[in-house]
Amino acid sequence: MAIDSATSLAKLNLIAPVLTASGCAAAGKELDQFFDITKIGGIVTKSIMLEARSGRPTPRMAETPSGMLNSIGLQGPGIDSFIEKDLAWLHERGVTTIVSIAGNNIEEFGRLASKLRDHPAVAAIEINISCPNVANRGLVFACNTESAADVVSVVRRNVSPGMPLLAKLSPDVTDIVEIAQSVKAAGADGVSVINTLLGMVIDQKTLRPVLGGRTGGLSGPAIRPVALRCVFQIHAAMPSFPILGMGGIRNGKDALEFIAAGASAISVGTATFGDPSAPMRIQNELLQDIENHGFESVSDVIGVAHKGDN
Amino acid sequence: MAIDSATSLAKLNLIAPVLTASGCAAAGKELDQFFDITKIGGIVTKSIMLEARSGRPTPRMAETPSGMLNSIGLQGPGIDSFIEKDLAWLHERGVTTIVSIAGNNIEEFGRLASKLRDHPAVAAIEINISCPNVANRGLVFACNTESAADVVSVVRRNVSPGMPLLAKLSPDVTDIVEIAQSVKAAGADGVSVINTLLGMVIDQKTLRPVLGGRTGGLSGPAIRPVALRCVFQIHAAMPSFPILGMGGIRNGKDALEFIAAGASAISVGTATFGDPSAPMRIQNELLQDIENHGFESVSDVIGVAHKGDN
Amino acid sequence: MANQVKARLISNKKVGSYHHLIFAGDGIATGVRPGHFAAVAVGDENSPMILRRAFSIHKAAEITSRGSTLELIVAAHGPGTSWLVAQQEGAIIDVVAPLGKPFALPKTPANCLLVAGGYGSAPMVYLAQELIARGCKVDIIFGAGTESKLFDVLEAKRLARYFEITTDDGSVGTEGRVSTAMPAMMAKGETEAIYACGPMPMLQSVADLASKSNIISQCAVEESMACGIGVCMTCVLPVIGDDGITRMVRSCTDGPVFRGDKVRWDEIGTVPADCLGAPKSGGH
Amino acid sequence: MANQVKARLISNKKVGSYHHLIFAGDGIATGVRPGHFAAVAVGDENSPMILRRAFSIHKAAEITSRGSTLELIVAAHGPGTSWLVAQQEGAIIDVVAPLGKPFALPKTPANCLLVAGGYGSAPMVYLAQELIARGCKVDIIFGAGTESKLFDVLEAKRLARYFEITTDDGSVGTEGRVSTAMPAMMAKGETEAIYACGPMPMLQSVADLASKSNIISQCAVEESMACGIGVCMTCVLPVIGDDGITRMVRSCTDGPVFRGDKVRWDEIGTVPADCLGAPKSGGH
Ligand SMILES: Cc1cc2nc3c(=O)[nH]c(=O)nc-3n(C[C@H](O)[C@H](O)[C@H](O)COP(=O)(O)OP(=O)(O)OC[C@H]3O[C@@H](n4cnc5c(N)ncnc54)[C@H](O)[C@@H]3O)c2cc1C
Ligand SMILES: Cc1cc2nc3c(=O)[nH]c(=O)nc-3n(C[C@H](O)[C@H](O)[C@H](O)COP(=O)(O)OP(=O)(O)OC[C@H]3O[C@@H](n4cnc5c(N)ncnc54)[C@H](O)[C@@H]3O)c2cc1C
Ligand SMILES: Cc1cc2nc3c(=O)[nH]c(=O)nc-3n(C[C@H](O)[C@H](O)[C@H](O)COP(=O)(O)O)c2cc1C
Ligand SMILES: Cc1cc2nc3c(=O)[nH]c(=O)nc-3n(C[C@H](O)[C@H](O)[C@H](O)COP(=O)(O)O)c2cc1C
Ligand code: FES
Ligand code: FES
Repeated sequence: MAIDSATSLAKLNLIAPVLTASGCAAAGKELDQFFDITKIGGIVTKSIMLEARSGRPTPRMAETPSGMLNSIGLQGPGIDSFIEKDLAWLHERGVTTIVSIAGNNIEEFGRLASKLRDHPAVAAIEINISCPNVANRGLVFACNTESAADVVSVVRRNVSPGMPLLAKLSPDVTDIVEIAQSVKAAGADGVSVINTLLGMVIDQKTLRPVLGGRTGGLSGPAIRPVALRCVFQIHAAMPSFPILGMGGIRNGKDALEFIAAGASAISVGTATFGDPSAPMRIQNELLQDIENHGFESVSDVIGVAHKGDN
Repeated sequence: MAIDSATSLAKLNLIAPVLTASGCAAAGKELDQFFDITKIGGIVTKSIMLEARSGRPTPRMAETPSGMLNSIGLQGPGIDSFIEKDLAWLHERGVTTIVSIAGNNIEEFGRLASKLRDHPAVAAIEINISCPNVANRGLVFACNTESAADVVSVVRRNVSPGMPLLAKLSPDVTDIVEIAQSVKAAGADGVSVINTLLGMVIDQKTLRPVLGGRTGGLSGPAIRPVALRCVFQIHAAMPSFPILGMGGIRNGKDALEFIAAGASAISVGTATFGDPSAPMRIQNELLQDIENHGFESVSDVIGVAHKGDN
Repeated sequence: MANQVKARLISNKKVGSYHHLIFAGDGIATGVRPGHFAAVAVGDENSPMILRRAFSIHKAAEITSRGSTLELIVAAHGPGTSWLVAQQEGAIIDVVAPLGKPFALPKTPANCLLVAGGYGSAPMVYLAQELIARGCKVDIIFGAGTESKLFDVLEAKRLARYFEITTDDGSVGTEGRVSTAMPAMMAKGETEAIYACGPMPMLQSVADLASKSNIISQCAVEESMACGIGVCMTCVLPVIGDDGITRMVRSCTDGPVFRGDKVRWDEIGTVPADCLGAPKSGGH
Repeated sequence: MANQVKARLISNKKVGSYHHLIFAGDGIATGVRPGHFAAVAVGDENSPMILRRAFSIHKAAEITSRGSTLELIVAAHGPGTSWLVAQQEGAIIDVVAPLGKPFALPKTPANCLLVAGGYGSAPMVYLAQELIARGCKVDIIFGAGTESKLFDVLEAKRLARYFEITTDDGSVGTEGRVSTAMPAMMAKGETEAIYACGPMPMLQSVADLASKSNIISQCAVEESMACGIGVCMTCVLPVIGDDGITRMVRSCTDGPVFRGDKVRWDEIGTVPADCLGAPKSGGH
């Protein structure tokens, strides 16, 4: 590639603009057999909680038109096992690792953050305040400016000032810009946009919800226009606030739309299920497209869709 | 059909459970060449405003994966011309007509309602408080419990008590149940769920938003899981409050999911663009499916997906 | 009155850059006139492409040895048209036709100039035949980017009194645009009516030249369409009505053929400030 | 180590209720063992079906006259499998293989009983061949709803020491389930190891019968999978680990083959209360 592929999300410098999306790449190992995971921008690991967690009953997924629903329920081994095994492997492998964390309450977020504090393998922390699958009496941190800010503040207090923090936002809100502003004020260095939309499918035979968790998170190309709108709105309101864009990106052209809308980098999620080499493929396609458009670097493209707007 | 196809939305009795969706059937006339529009549940007309309105610049649409964006901007002839021409035609044709109204402000909703008061052709009024295309400094009535309730109250005051009122809700809110509760309290007899989701597509060549209106409303199968979740949530919270369900319904099976989730009737929108006889086809398929499931009437199916839930 | 037909694709032949498709099905040709278009469903019932694609009707025949037939000329452009041209003969495809308002034909014999760009020539031979049947003289100019994008040249040549080709790259005919060739042709043919089909900028130049000569032009426009049948309001453009008022008018039902002097070409893609219902300053 | 291959469909033949597909492509057979599965992309790059479909590998050959080949047996079930079986020979299809953990083979020759339901017989002849090559005796029971849903009967019969068929409708073989035929077969064959592939209820009954006789069973399960490669956590089921602790385990990477006595069959579709990380009462 002739163009400069580097980009940055605040203090986080990336060799290239494509990352995996949390929950869609586990901790990178499985994908490494399909492409060299050190060659993409980085791996965002599955949101990890304090304790081991079984997740939800199956069925945990349903395919929908150009999309899918999942209700995994944040299954995972807990932060200690994660650090010991997964993070150690990623470190040794030399991967730019963004660790996604999720807590049942504000305090847990603080404890998760302090466990990752100064860990040499952690390039950045993505704070998952938006997972709609966690049955917390319907409350999702990301749906309220205060709770969103509270989570970010506690994480900020528990890591060193140089640690880049991304807050992952939910699209299931009346005003996503307001949430982005609140997490910025609370100390986030950028936002990851978007998490899944809450959805449901009903089984044709039983006429009951398909998913064990009844509702699930909608992802994939179906939601791309919504994701792109969210990125565009946040960039329009806060042009210098870095955005990691995601939601239904399936090829380089899709990725280009997000960068043009204002994302500094993008994550590939569901597309990886259909094509395990998707992150690498999409990065190559994107860089080629950017070159074809006559740009010299990724950063030249960020936000160009706003040009001329006031 | 062996089953009883009748259903009702509060005071509105329908011979069958399938209607058109506002903005996807104009005022019925064009569809009448593809099927007998008196044979479906009814026609919901394109949201009409007080004055004639040009709508937004073109391009007004973009196809997206299993969906489409539109930014029509409520183009229409204004209520007087609508009553004189479209409503008169529908009346003469003997169509069950639900008139959708949209105002720039609360007062306009009141004036629209009073113009329709006691009109013999009006079976019900659908109050479009959720159109995301109306550039009203970003404010959408449906995104706030108070403004949503204010609109419904003013319409209620301006029609006779027997006139069925449906409030059409936007999915772009943090808590759609809260909005449903507020419009119920304000005098709505039911809700139409859902309107489009706000989305965007960026042009590959210009790297600018495709739509003349930049953002547009996302509709079609892509959004079906979100629509179904909204219907399910509202029915779970307010089981006796009638719901007109819509969002991405393409065949009888899709429609059945909505009825099972709690809709008393459904609207077919975008599917009509791909298949002009879709409303009639879907109604036939739905009634057949209901019969195949061993139910004796449409009303037996309403909300069955909640059975056993507490 | 449009018909919705599950048609059988009975022929799919590549012709230059285009594919010539022939569909057969009951009622598919009923009521078709030159300038009408058809809307074709692409993909199966689970297709992610949920909207139909619009194509000018090239030919229609109510009675053939294979039943009623309808012919289209399709350029593979994006995923929908690519799918369509890849269909095998025998495929069953849902076609709605005829749609829109056809070309208005002169009531008395007239000297007609037909101008087409690219696949805009698709309906032109059909139109020429109808005009000739009414005693008109027909002259034709076909323009295209390059030779492979010309369609129906032989038929057009056969029917036309005067015939000319322009290509942007000069690969055949005169190098240049159709508008370059029009003035001379209009003089030679003593043109009294102009019919045009092609890209918007071409139509605009044709309409301008016609207006300058006080000749009525009939232009078949191409706007992005979601429904094709008049129910969605996506396909509008600003057109001046008989009352002098500009409205955003549906090209699928009020068009695709419009009088060239009535379309506000410069303002396509905008809502002219004097348009009926245009946003007032500070307004919606 | 799985390979992602743009494979060519070189044969697509209907066999009873199923389609037998043969794919050719570089590396497509590398490392395949009986019990492995393949994940196949369905539809084109714009397909509304964004997930792969999983199929047991029927056969694999690294060297054939047509390069490396991989064979699958596909039942048309929903839109994805319907698309797949409708593909023409010559189609290029993206296949990822081998995936999962294969059947564990006995270290010393043993009497093995292979039990399959429906298309669960797809990997069984391949497995039988490997077992026989290791000096095992192989007995086989194939069950199905009806005759057309039996697959590979002739091959199985040829390889098996004892062979039996059961069908739900009695159209061929013994009327009933495989579990009806198993006890007698186990006695006759002095079964030391059981291999099973088929629907979950069948696997459960096989595993139960095996456990009752203190025989190890190897069951290839079928859970809905989104990724097939271990990154999404959709395909889990409760399995007891060597430490006695139940975990929600990925069937795509830790399976699809599990020891029958380790799977908590009754609790599939739930999260057992004693499972690692299970919600505490009042908890998440
Ligand atoms: C009245 C009319 C007559 C036409 N006649 C012909 C013809 O004879 N031959 C021919 O090859 N093409 C014709 N077109 C253009 C043809 O409709 C488009 O090329 C086609 O819709 C593109 O679909 P796609 O999936 O390949 O491209 P995409 O760009 O992927 O289409 C995406 C969406 O945009 C719409 N769209 C894109 N381009 C156009 C366009 N130019 N016009 C209308 N809608 C568009 C599509 O319908 C679809 O909904 C005509 C269009 C109109 C409106
Ligand atoms: C390890 C394994 C081996 C299999 N081997 C075979 C085989 O040899 N032959 C065969 O015909 N089928 C096999 N299946 C089942 C096959 O994967 C499904 O029939 C197929 O995925 C259904 O896809 P569809 O589009 O037709 O149906 P749909 O129901 O429309 O599929 C919708 C979604 O659900 C998933 N899904 C639906 N049913 C199943 C299922 N039973 N298992 C897993 N995912 C499912 C699909 O992958 C898809 O994502 C196997 C499944 C697994 C997990
Ligand atoms: C199976 C699955 C699991 C996911 N798990 C997580 C998670 O643990 N944490 C998180 O922040 N997002 C999670 N997500 C959301 C994705 O990271 C991403 O935000 C979303 O899917 C939209 O992107 P996509 O359409 O490219 O998948 C998950 C998505 C899927 C499909
Ligand atoms: C082109 C278009 C125009 C629409 N216009 C209106 C409208 O005027 N008023 C309204 O309440 N909803 C309008 N809608 C929303 C639909 O009525 C419906 O709520 C939405 O499209 C979801 O249903 P669907 O997926 O079946 O189309 C419009 C939708 C489309 C696609
Ligand atoms: S395309 Fe729908 S109104 Fe013209
Ligand atoms: S299918 Fe994704 S982890 Fe098993």
